Amino acid sequence: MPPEAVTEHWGSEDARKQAAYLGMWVFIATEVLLFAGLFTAYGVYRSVYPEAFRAAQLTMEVGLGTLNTFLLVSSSILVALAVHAVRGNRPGLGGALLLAAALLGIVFLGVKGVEYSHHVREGGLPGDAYRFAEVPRVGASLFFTLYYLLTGLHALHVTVGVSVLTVLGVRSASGAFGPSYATPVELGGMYWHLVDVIWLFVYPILYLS
Amino acid sequence: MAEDAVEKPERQLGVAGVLVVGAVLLALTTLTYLLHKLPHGAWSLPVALLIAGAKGLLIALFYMHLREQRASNGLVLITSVVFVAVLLTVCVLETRTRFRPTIPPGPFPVEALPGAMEDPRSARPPEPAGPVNP
Amino acid sequence: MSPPAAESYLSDGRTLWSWLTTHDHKRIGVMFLVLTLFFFLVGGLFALALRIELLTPGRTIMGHLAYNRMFTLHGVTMVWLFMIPAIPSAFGNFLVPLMIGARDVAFPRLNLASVYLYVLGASVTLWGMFEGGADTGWTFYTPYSTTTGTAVLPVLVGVFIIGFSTIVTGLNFIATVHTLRAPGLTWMKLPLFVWAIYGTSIIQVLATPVLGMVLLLVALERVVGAGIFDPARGGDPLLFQHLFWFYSHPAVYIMVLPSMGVISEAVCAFSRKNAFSYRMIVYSTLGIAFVGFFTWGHHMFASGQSIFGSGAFGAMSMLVAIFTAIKIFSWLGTLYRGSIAIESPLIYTLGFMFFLFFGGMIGVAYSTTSLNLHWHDTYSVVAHFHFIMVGATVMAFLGALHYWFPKMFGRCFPAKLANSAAVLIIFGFITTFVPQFLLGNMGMPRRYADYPPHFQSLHVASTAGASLLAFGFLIIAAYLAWSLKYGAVAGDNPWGSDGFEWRSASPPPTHNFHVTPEYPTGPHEYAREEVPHAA
Amino acid sequence: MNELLRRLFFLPEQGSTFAVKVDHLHYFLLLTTLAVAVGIGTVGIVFLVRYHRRTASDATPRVVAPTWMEGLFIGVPLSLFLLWFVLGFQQFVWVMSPPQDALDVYVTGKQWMWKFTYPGGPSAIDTLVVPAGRPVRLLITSRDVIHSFYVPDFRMKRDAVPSRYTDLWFEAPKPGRHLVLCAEYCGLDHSQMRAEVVVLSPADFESWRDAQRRNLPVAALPGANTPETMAVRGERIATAQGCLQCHTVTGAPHIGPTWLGLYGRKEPLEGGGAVLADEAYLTESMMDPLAKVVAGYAPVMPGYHGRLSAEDSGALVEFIKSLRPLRPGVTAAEEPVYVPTGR
Repeated sequence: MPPEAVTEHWGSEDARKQAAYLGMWVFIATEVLLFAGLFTAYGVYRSVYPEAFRAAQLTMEVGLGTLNTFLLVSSSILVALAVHAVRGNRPGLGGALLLAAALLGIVFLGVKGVEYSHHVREGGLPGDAYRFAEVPRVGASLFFTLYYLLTGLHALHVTVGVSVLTVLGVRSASGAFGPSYATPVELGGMYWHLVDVIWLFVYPILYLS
Repeated sequence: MAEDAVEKPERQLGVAGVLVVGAVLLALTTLTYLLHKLPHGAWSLPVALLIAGAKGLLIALFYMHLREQRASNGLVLITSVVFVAVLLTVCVLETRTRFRPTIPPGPFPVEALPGAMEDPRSARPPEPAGPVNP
Repeated sequence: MSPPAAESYLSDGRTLWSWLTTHDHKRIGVMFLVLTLFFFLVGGLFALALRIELLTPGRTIMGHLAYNRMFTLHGVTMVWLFMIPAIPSAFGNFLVPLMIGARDVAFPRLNLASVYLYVLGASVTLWGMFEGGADTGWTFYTPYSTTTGTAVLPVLVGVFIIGFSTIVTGLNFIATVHTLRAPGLTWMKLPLFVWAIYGTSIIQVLATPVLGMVLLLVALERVVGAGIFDPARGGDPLLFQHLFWFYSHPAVYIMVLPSMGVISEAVCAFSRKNAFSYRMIVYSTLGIAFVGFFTWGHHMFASGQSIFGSGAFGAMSMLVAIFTAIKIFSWLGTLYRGSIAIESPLIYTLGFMFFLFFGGMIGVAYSTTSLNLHWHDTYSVVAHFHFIMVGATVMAFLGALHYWFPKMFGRCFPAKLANSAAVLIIFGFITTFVPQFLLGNMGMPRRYADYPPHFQSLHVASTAGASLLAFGFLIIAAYLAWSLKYGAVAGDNPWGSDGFEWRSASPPPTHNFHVTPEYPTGPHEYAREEVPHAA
Repeated sequence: MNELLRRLFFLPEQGSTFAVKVDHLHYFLLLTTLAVAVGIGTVGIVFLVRYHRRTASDATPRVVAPTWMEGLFIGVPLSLFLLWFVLGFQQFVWVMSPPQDALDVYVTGKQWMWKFTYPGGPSAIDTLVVPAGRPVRLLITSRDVIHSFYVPDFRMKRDAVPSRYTDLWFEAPKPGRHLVLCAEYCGLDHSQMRAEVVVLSPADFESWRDAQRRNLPVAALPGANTPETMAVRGERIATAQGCLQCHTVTGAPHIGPTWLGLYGRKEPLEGGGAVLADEAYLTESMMDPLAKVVAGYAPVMPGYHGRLSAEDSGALVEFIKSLRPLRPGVTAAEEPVYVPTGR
């Protein structure tokens, strides 16, 4: 029905790509601000209850946390390689790398689950359920509540990310993407890197110092 | 901005570049962990966050392709980070500068936590403070 | 209803299904318009009930609990179901692609999704209303909101979902303005309405997630006792206020910035002049969008916030006020030496400028911190934000509705009747809200179902004004509904406006333009030759 | 002039030293606003008349604001705003910094009443008695949700936040009575959470406080005639009858069981069995205390049969009913001892 002179939805390929990237970045900005509330709560309560937070932090399992950090960073490297492979017209390799990254994500979730089960056994539960005899101080329950909120929300993002990577990996392996159409892989990769970067900030404040 | 190309393919990383950045990321992660092992004091948090920030910057620039894209995309990220920083800093500063008894937990003793209540449910108010549906 | 143009977005598929599955930004805009108007009616009925209850001290028509629920629902409905989506989602969706010469917004499917998210969120909120409704006020202050026995949860969840709709709309506009401008349409030629929507979108995407998190924390506190804001666990209720206002103060600008965009368009179109200072309006729009984020603590001067915090937030609030002042002067300047057509949108524009100025100046007074201690949480605040929200935003909304009614539906409305209704609305508004300023000065706190008798006379005056307002809205609803079917055919550009949206047919065809227009100049360049100011 | 403007703007009486200061800023600001508003309105109308559309094709010139005018539009309001801010913030700092010699009074808000406690006694419900001409510092807290202590005549308010103290100070120059309202929405009867500040001359204040400390009934307060609720009346009776010498309202057991959360509780009885502490049991225990003694307490309570009217005992039951624990953490905390730690 529309006459010939009407331009296509995207005036140009450039516009399509830029809209995709910009949209993704705006989405990432909203994700960053979603976590902002929790980081702020952490900052305020840490400054108010320094000793309780320190004591609670000393009971965290740094080994598992560090393992998880390495898992996510490695998976990020795999995703970056996958994007490179897809852009270089090797979607099969790209798909395999994406699936490997998703696998690392699943391992991450498993480690997280082990950690949670330890906390549950010790009574390091959020809010009302807090019954952790080792750190009975006021404020420590806030630390644990924030711990669950931060890692829980992050784990939710990891779960979404794993699903996205799996779908992209399967589609890439079946040849859906290539140098001319790599945008979904790039965007999915950006999302996964975001999940990684958020963890890079969660890790030191909860486990290290 | 319109003259600015959407993508600058010459800035894309090769496999070697991806691996080098990855190696730096892994090295920084190890560094964070090792610093944690050393005896550390008040500076440990800022240092750890600085390293995390460096890692985040590397990932954003190279893995998230900011270096290959228009400046406006980076501006979006910077804006969000600045807003988080402002929210966090202002809230912490405001809390710390209050009239002393207004800073939590206030001069009130808060209940001793473990074993204080046998049933965690008892910590909830026995009934809502407001009226229940009439 | 048979649209005058042979081929328009309205005639492109007439089934309900074609509307429910449309990706056309214009149809989505119209859907939002219908939905927001419905909730404006709902919220307005709540308001009327509140005003009737306040006619007398003690019980007039409802008890305390009913009153508390009613003002909460009035606030929730008006803020999240009407104000925030009204201009950006309805008029923004309809007009932004038209104004920038695009076929549609950047992500049409996401755009449709935002309608359904809104409907879902609104339904959950409505369900909460039928469950009895929350009685927390729209601010959900803890620890009251975490302990009260009313149906807070569905309202929290509903608002949470609507937040996603807002974010999606904002994301869409940002991507649209960045990537879909027609060739030759540079940033500094963009219509001011587009700038306003762009600024609004920045706020929407950056502020709304924080609200989502806050609501989530309150919901978790209610459901599992998370305890982040629970003083009994060492938590801090003031932190809730910080996080809440970090969203909700910028949200005020989500409500008012688009209306400033509408006024910038209308004042140019109806005085047939270019904007007096285009760049000041643009920069102040962006300024409001950014500095508006750093002023949230001026809602907390009396809350126990530190002196340092109050000082910093007070000073920043003064800066934000400047941006608004600049705009008002620029609009006034635009009228100078124009050819001013006295049509209903222009009447609303004049009302808008006056109310925005007055309400804004009271906001400046609050930012002086010391005066705030008297006015905080009194009717003065109620009057202040109603001056901005009703006096400015609703006036602009009505102005937009009248200005773009021919654009959207291809019909004219009875102009004389519209002018009288506009005057009636402005008069009713003044009668409703000026007494509330005085009540605030007298010290009447807000959210009072009952009040000491010495406040009564002003309350009666305010209720009388509210009934005038309600009458005015009824008239408008009646003649606009009538005009949809029986109004005179408008033609493509009934106002003779040089706004970019008028370059397509009215109502526009599905893909907006048969030929992509060219943009040698910015919008509203009516004059043929440049005349220096002194002339 | 002051009086005229105060009435013009519907401001209430100036009951504190701060009110006088802040009202002057108020006049300055509102008069400027009104003047500029009139100016804008006039300009708008003049333009409307002078430049209204005459023919459908009026030509208009292209007018663009010169830079100097833009600068003026930014500079003039900005300097005015900053001037106001500086003036206002000076007052704000002054009113937020209590003088050293202020009289301290603890204020506790709870749904929906105000309680005032003087260090060393006494305490009062819904009536705050203060001396004229002396700074008074209120240390405000809440038992349940956020309230806000608002005295329109003083032009000031401060939120009462649970589990912490906020402070507010004022100096009332002359004796009088001022309405206290709750300005932060706090639930069902928010609008009826009222109290009164009674300002007495210093001599009257001292004699009032002495009388209070010697445990005279609250009704002796000069001019106190605020209507009491049953629970408030119950608290007065409990004090007057000496109930509170053996029963605490804080959750701590004393000679007798605490009243906090007593109502509706299953109490184990001395000699086995249990009883639900309802109206019937509470009234029975006042009249015939030894009939059912709670396990772990000595049977030492005197009977009040004949010493309490039916109304009084009803009021006492209402008072006990009103003492329900909202949060274990808060209620266990009694009136905490405030240690002035500076700011």
